[in-house]
Amino acid sequence: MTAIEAIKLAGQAIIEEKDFLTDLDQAIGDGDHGINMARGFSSVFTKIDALKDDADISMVLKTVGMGLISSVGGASGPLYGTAFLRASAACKDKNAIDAVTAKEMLDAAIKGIQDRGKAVKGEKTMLDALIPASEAIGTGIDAGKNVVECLKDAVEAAQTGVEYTKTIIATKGRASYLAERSIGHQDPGATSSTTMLKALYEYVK
Amino acid sequence: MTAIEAIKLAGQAIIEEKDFLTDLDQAIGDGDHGINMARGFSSVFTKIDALKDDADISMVLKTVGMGLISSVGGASGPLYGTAFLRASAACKDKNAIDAVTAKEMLDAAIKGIQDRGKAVKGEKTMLDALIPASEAIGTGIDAGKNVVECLKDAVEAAQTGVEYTKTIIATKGRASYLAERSIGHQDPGATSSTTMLKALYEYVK
Amino acid sequence: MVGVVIVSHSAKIAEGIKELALQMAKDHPVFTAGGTQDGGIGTDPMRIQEAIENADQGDGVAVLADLGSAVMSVDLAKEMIEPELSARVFLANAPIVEGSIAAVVEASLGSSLDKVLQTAADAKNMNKE
Amino acid sequence: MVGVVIVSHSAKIAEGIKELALQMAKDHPVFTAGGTQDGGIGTDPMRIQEAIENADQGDGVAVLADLGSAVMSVDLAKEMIEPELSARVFLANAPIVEGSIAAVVEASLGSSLDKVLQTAADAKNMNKE
Ligand SMILES: Nc1ncnc2c1ncn2[C@@H]1O[C@H](COP(=O)(O)OP(=O)(O)O)[C@@H](O)[C@H]1O
Ligand SMILES: Nc1ncnc2c1ncn2[C@@H]1O[C@H](COP(=O)(O)OP(=O)(O)O)[C@@H](O)[C@H]1O
Ligand SMILES: [Mg+2]
Ligand SMILES: [Mg+2]
Ligand SMILES: [Mg+2]
Ligand SMILES: [Mg+2]
Repeated sequence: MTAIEAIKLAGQAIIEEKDFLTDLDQAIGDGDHGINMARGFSSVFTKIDALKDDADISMVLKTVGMGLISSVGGASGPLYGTAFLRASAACKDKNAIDAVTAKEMLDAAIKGIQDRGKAVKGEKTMLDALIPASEAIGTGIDAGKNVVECLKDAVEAAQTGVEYTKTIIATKGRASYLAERSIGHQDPGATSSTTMLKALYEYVK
Repeated sequence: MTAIEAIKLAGQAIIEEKDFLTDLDQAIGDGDHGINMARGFSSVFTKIDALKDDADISMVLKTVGMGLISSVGGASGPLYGTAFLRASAACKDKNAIDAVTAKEMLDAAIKGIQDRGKAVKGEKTMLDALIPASEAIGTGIDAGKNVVECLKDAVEAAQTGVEYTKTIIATKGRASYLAERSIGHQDPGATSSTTMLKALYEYVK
Repeated sequence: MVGVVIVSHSAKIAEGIKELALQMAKDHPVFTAGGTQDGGIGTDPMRIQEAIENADQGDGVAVLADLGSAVMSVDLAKEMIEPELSARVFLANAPIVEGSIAAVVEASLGSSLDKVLQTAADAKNMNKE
Repeated sequence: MVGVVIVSHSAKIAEGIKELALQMAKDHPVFTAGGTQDGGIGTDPMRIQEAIENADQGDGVAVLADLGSAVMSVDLAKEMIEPELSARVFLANAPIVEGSIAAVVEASLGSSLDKVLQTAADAKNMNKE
C-alpha cells in the first residue's frame, strides 16, 4: 500500500467519470468539471511519476496539490489544490495513517477549501460531501472503528451528502447563478469528492 | 455657395488638424479624436459625392450625420452625428440660411448633443465651444447683424470657449477619468467644433 | 427567450464575454458588436443595430455596454431600429463582463426582460474580496 | 507606478481590456493572465503569479478579476509569491472592464495603491443609463 498507488486509483476513478462529472456541471455550471479534473489528474500523474520511490505520503499529497493548482483551470483547482496541500501538511513525517490522522487530514483539507472558497455546509458544494464524511470518521473513531471501517462510513456519508445537494439551492460557485433552478441537480464537486473517497476506500479495504 | 462645398471645407479643415486633435486627445483621453474625425469625414465625403446635385441643405446635413454615425467609432460619432441630424431637421425645406435659422440649427445641434451625452456647459466638452457660439449668434441677431457677422462672433466665442476648457475639470467623457489632472489641457471636441465653425465662416465671409 | 447583446469598444472583449457566457447557457441568442467596422477600437451604432435585430426572438433584448461612448452608440442604435422592436430593447445598468454572464444565465432560464435586466444590474454587487 | 494585473477566464477579454486601458495610458505596466495555460477558458494561478511579478515596480500591484474562481486563483497566487511582494498586492473589489480602465488611468497619474484600488471600486457605480 503506497500513497502513490492510492492517488493513482483516485485519479483514475475521476478520469473514468470525466463525462459524468462534465454532464453534471453542464446542468448547473459551465460544463467543464470532468474535463478540469481529468486534465488535473493527468498532469498530477506525470508529476507523481517523477517522484523518488521513497517519497512519503506528505510529499505525494503536496505534489498532487501543486499539480491540481497548476492545471485544473476551474474553481476546483484552487479548492482541491489547497485541500491536498493542507492534507499534506497535516501528515508531515507520518508513514502510516490511522483513523485519527485520517480525520485530521480531512479536516485540514476542509479548512483549506473553506479558507479558499468561503463556503459553509449547505451551499451545494464539495463541502456537502466532505464535511459529512469527516463527521462520520469522527463518529467511527468514537465507536472504536479502525481506519478502513471509518473510511467506509465516510464514503456512505459523502454519498448521502451528494443526494442532499440535489435538494438545496446553490449559493456559491457558478451554480449560484441558477438560484432555485439549481434544485434537483447534484453538485459536481460533491460528486467528484465522493468518487475520490470511494476509490481510496476500495484501495485500503 | 452650396452646402456641399461648406461641408467639404469643414471636413478638410478637420482632416488637416487630424494630428493636432489626436495629440490633444492623447493628453486627456485615448488619443483618437483626430483619427476618428478624419475617418468620419472621409466616409462623409464619399456619401456626399454620391448625392444628387440638387440635394438641399437639409439632405446634405442628414448625409453628414449618418456618415459620421456610421464611421467615427468614438463618442464624437454619436454626438456630432446627432448634432448634424438635428441641424438637418431644423432647416428642412430651407434653401438659404439667415442668422435666425443658423441659430435654430445650432441650437437643435446642441440639444441633440445634450440629449445624447447628458452634458451641460462647463463639463469640458464640445458644448463649451458650441453653446457660447450660439449665444454669440443670439446677441448678434439682437444687434441686427447679418449671418456672416454673427458667424464671425460665433467663431470668436467658440475660441474663447476652447481656452476656457483649459481651466476646468472634465466631468464627462474619457477625460473625466483624469479629474483635476485634466486641467491645463484644452478639450479635443471643443477644438474640433471650433475648427468646423471657423471653416464655415471662412467659406461664407 | 430574452436575447442578449454585448457592446464593447473591443471585439476581443465582446467575443470573450460571449464565449464565457455561452459556456453557462449553450445556444442562447447572444450577439456581439465589438470594436469598429474596420476592426479598430470603438463602437459602431450600425453593427449594434444589427446585433439587436439578430438577438430579438420576440421577448426583447438586454444590451450590455462597456464605457460611456458605447452607451451613446446603443441609444443611437435604438433610435434607428423599428420602434416596435426598440420598445423592448433596454440597456442594462451593469458591468459588462459580470452583468453579461448573469444576464445570459438568467435569460436562458426563460426569465422576463425585467428580471434579466435586474439580475445584470445586481452583478454590480458581486463581491470579489 | 502601481502595476495592474488583469485576470480573466478568457484570454481575449484580458487582452482586450489591456488594449483599451493602454489607449488611455501608454506604456503603463499592465499585465494579463487570461485563460488557462493550454489556451482554454479558466484561470491559472501560476500565470497570475508571473503577471504580478512582472507588474510590480516597487509600488505595488492592483489585480482585477472577473468571476469568483478567478478570485480564488488570485488568492492562491498571492500565497505563492514572495511575502514581501505579496504584501503590496491587492485584488480590487471592482468590475473587471470598468475597474481596470479606471485603475490603469489612476495608476498612470502616479497615485498610490490605495487610491488606485478605490478608483477601481468606484467604477462599480458608473451609471450606464
Ligand atoms: N466557493 C466554493 N467553495 C467550495 N466549493 C466550491 C466553491 N465554488 C465552487 N465549488 C465547487 O467547485 C465545483 C465546480 O468545479 P469546476 O467546474 O471545476 O470549476 P468552475 O466552476 O470554475 O468551472 C462545484 O461543483 C463546487 O462543488
Ligand atoms: N457626454 C458628452 N457630451 C458632450 N461631449 C462629449 C461627451 N463625451 C465626450 N464628448 C466630447 O467628445 C470628445 C472626444 O471624442 P473622441 O475622442 O472622438 O471619442 P472617445 O472619447 O470615445 O475616444 C471630447 O473631447 C468631448 O468634447
Ligand atoms: Mg465548471
Ligand atoms: Mg469552468
Ligand atoms: Mg478619444
Ligand atoms: Mg476612442
